[in-house]
Amino acid sequence: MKLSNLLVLATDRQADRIVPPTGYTVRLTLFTAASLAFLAVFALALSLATSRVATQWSDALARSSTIRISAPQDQMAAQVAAVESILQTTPGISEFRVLSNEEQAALLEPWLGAGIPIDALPVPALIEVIEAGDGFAAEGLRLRLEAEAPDAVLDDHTRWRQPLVEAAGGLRLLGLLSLLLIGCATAAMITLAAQAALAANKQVIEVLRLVGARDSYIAGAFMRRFTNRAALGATVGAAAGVIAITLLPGTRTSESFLTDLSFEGLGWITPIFVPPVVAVLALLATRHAAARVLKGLP
Amino acid sequence: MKLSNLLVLATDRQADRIVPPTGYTVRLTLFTAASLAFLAVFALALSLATSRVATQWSDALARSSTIRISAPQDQMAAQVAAVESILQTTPGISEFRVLSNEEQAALLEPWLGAGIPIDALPVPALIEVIEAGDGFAAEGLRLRLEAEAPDAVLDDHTRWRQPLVEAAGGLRLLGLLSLLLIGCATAAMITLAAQAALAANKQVIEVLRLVGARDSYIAGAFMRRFTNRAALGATVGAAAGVIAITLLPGTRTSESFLTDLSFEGLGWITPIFVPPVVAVLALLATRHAAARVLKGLP
Amino acid sequence: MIELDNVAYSYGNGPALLSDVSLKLAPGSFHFLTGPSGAGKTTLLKLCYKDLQPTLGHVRFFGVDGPELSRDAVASLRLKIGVVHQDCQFLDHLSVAENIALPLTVSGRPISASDLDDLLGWVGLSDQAMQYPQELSGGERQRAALARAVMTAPDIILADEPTGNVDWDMSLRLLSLLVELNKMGKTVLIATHDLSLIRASKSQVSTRVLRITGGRLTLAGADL
Amino acid sequence: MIELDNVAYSYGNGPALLSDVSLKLAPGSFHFLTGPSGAGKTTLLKLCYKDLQPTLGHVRFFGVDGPELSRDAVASLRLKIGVVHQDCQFLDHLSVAENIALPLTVSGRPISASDLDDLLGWVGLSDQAMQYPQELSGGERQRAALARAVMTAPDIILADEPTGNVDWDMSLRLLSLLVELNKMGKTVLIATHDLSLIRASKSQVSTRVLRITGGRLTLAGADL
Ligand SMILES: Nc1ncnc2c1ncn2[C@@H]1O[C@H](COP(=O)(O)OP(=O)(O)OP(=O)(O)O)[C@@H](O)[C@H]1O
Ligand SMILES: Nc1ncnc2c1ncn2[C@@H]1O[C@H](COP(=O)(O)OP(=O)(O)OP(=O)(O)O)[C@@H](O)[C@H]1O
Ligand SMILES: [Mg+2]
Ligand SMILES: [Mg+2]
Repeated sequence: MKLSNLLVLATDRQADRIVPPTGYTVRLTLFTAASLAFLAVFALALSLATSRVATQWSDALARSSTIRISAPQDQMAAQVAAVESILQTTPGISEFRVLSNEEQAALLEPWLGAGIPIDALPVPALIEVIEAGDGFAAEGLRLRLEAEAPDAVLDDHTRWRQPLVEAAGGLRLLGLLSLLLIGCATAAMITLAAQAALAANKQVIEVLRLVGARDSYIAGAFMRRFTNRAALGATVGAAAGVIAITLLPGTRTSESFLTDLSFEGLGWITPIFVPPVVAVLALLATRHAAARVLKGLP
Repeated sequence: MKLSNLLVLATDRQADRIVPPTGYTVRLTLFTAASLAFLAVFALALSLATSRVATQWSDALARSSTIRISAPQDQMAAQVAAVESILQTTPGISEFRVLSNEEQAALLEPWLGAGIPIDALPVPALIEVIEAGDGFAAEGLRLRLEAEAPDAVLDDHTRWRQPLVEAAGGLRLLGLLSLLLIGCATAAMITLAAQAALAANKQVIEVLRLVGARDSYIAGAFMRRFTNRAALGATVGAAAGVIAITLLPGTRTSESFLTDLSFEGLGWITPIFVPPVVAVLALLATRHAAARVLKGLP
Repeated sequence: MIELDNVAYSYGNGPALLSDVSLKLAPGSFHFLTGPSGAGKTTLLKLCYKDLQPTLGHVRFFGVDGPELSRDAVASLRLKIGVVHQDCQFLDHLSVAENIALPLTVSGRPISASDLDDLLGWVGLSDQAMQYPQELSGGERQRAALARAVMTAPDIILADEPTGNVDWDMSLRLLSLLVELNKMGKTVLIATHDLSLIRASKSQVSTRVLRITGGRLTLAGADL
Repeated sequence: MIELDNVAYSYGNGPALLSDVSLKLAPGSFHFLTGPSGAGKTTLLKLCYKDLQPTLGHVRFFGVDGPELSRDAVASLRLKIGVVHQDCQFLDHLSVAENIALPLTVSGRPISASDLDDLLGWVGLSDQAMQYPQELSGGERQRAALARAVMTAPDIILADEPTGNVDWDMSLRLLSLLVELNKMGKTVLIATHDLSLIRASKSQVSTRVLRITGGRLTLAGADL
């Protein structure tokens, strides 16, 4: 798109009267833009929410690992110390701590009942490891543990995590897919609305061309009108979408974050981009449709 | 809608020539119907998938409970037998079984490590209970257990289950919401397309009225044309939607059912209902729009 | 068959364009309607085929007062009144022949190919029958509009400037078609500004010449 | 200024409607174009304002061959040639006055209110200036079209049946407007089937009368 096409938007408002001001083509453009902006905001929210969920899941699952040391009672303290010193020198670990007896009892409660004499049991020591940054290299850590604390077992939860990470990836895909679909539908509908509008105004264009208007003058007037209308419609639609999302029944609880569509943080800014995108689409579509109608006129 | 309106669809094909056969209004109707049917099929699939997921989660989670008996060693056998006889007479239970030592060891492994001497531990007995039908009344069972096996504790997993059930309900809501939104957009766009089409053909309608055509004749011809076009577009769109869903990257694994959009079983039939619904919408919208244009003509 | 009884008409809230107009189109009569451009000829004709409702007074169609006609009755009425509109409008996607036969099509009546051919020949459009309306010249459109108006063999023919865009020979030819129909008992009303056409008709048929001036309908004298 | 050089024209693949037409519209000349309905008068005019391209031969505008003009040059050309179209088309959402001033608006030229008033008065549309085109009578539309054609003070005026729907007095009034413009040096070409109009012009201006018959352009003799 040439810059002149954008500049034309700012100038020569007087010429706009040559485009019929009302009628169903304007309503069509307005409404199409509005409803698709509304859907786009929803899709955007869905996409952001699924992406957020996916990230949270992967993070939460990937960030904690457990090292279990089932050493004989007399070697226990030495091996725990060895593991601790290994962990201290392993990059990608933000913190680790040995679980207390109470914590271990709580973990075992569903299977062993409350009030088990944890001290009397030959329970292994459990060390919870929280990753930092990109995490640590599990294989490297395993090898070092094997060498220095033979009874320590690293459980990085891969087995439990895999399906959930897959599900999270799938969710993310689903969100992007919705956004893509709505985007395509928007583009197509706006194009079609522009074509319909220009076709409905074919006679106006004919008369203008016959009385000596230049192509750029005619196309410019139509582009301004329909781009403005599309931008207006999209703004209303996007605003309605944001309001609707805000008013959605608050399913927000710490556990059911999956179903929470509302925007978060910088996410609130994204709907602002919907109207300009729709407007640029309308601009291009109108320009194309106008060029096509004009080409048919001598 | 009167029956005569549907009957008119089957008769008098000859009159259809009075409606301009081509042009952008027809393309508009076709494309609007097609793209919205496509989106509707997606929303339908999403809605069915989320509903399925929600049901599966609730089911899977609700159907298994555990009874833990931490009785002194000598009372253990008696209490287990008592619990078994209670369970046998409790309605809503499909099966139950006492977990073997190996199974219990497997459950404890993440915390206690492999090869623990399970026999030497004062571990409680675990009975897994699978519900049937609508399930059992947890409170009643609890009271009976308290009376006859004081050391038995019923854990119906409510604590773990609640957030997931909530999430499933939220998912279901999200699916229905998408379907509703697309449905509203479809209705609005079809109405608008019909209005645009009728407005574009205002002159045709004027001429017809002036040469002596009855309202029902004019409206009938337009209704047939646009209903057919909408049905055709919706069929193509729905078919494309089904194909697209079938071709979606197969994320189908037993664990990631969440992200699987494809239809299942009777679900495959539902997209068939999209074109008729769109057609009926188009019929009503065209009838309304035609009546409005005709009312303005003497 | 069409009676205007003390009719007045004004567009919107404007001044009365027509007032105190009384007119009776008796069966078999032949009228000319004349008056300067903008006098209200087209408006009067529109009142006669119920395209406009009078502001005051009554218009009776075959004895029935206008407002008492249902919408379907108006449709049937339009089949009994053939109108040549000043801005002859056609369906652009149908051929000239199909457009001329349109009143028969919409009323579900059979179309006689030989009648259609005869009519096309009379108005000189045999060669243009398969063209589309937008491919016609100005005069050809007017002739097609006249053909469409008489296609249903209506009881009354209202023609608004049917010769405005055709040459003199063709004007006489169209006039004689209308005279012919009048002799078969049809009622004819022609709005025109072409006084020579009125003069030319004098030898063929007995006519009444009406004139609109200053919103009043008067009978023009022998000064034509 | 407009020269047709052995021009032939046929619509689509049909037979040649015009052939071997040569015509030079010299500055300051006054032409009438006549011929039966459907002869090709409108077609010839369309060739003269580059709405149609000749099938054979050349049309030169102010010395430049048609195909060599860019699209913007065609737009400028249309401002130098005022055309009264037979099917006068307007922008329905603009008032009559705005429609008449439209050629000035689209070329960004200032609109003189007094010029517009004078012109409206001359064509008898002072009262209709604020109406919309669809609220005009047939004759009023033609007059508005003529007013729009002369609004830009073009070098050449091409008028297609400008008096087809107006009464005789108004016809003479419009003719004298065109004669007036011709005396100011403008070139005028009027297509009409109204021979009395041609006769009436004889006393006011020296004209050439062209006739199209059988696809050929001939100079009509003194037999008019
Ligand atoms: N819809 C309308 N709204 C307002 N005024 C109108 C409308 N239609 C017509 N008029 C005005 O009413 C007057 C009479 O119009 P009408 O078409 O009846 O004239 P006419 O006698 O047929 O003229 P002509 O010979 O030019 O066709 C005109 O001055 C016109 O401007
Ligand atoms: N687009 C077109 N396609 C095919 N044929 C056409 C087209 N336009 C005009 N014609 C034919 O060309 C012939 C000449 O048309 P034209 O409009 O030039 O006639 P005219 O001399 O202006 O007649 P009138 O006096 O009736 O206006 C007519 O017979 C018409 O049917
Ligand atoms: Mg009139
Ligand atoms: Mg012509």
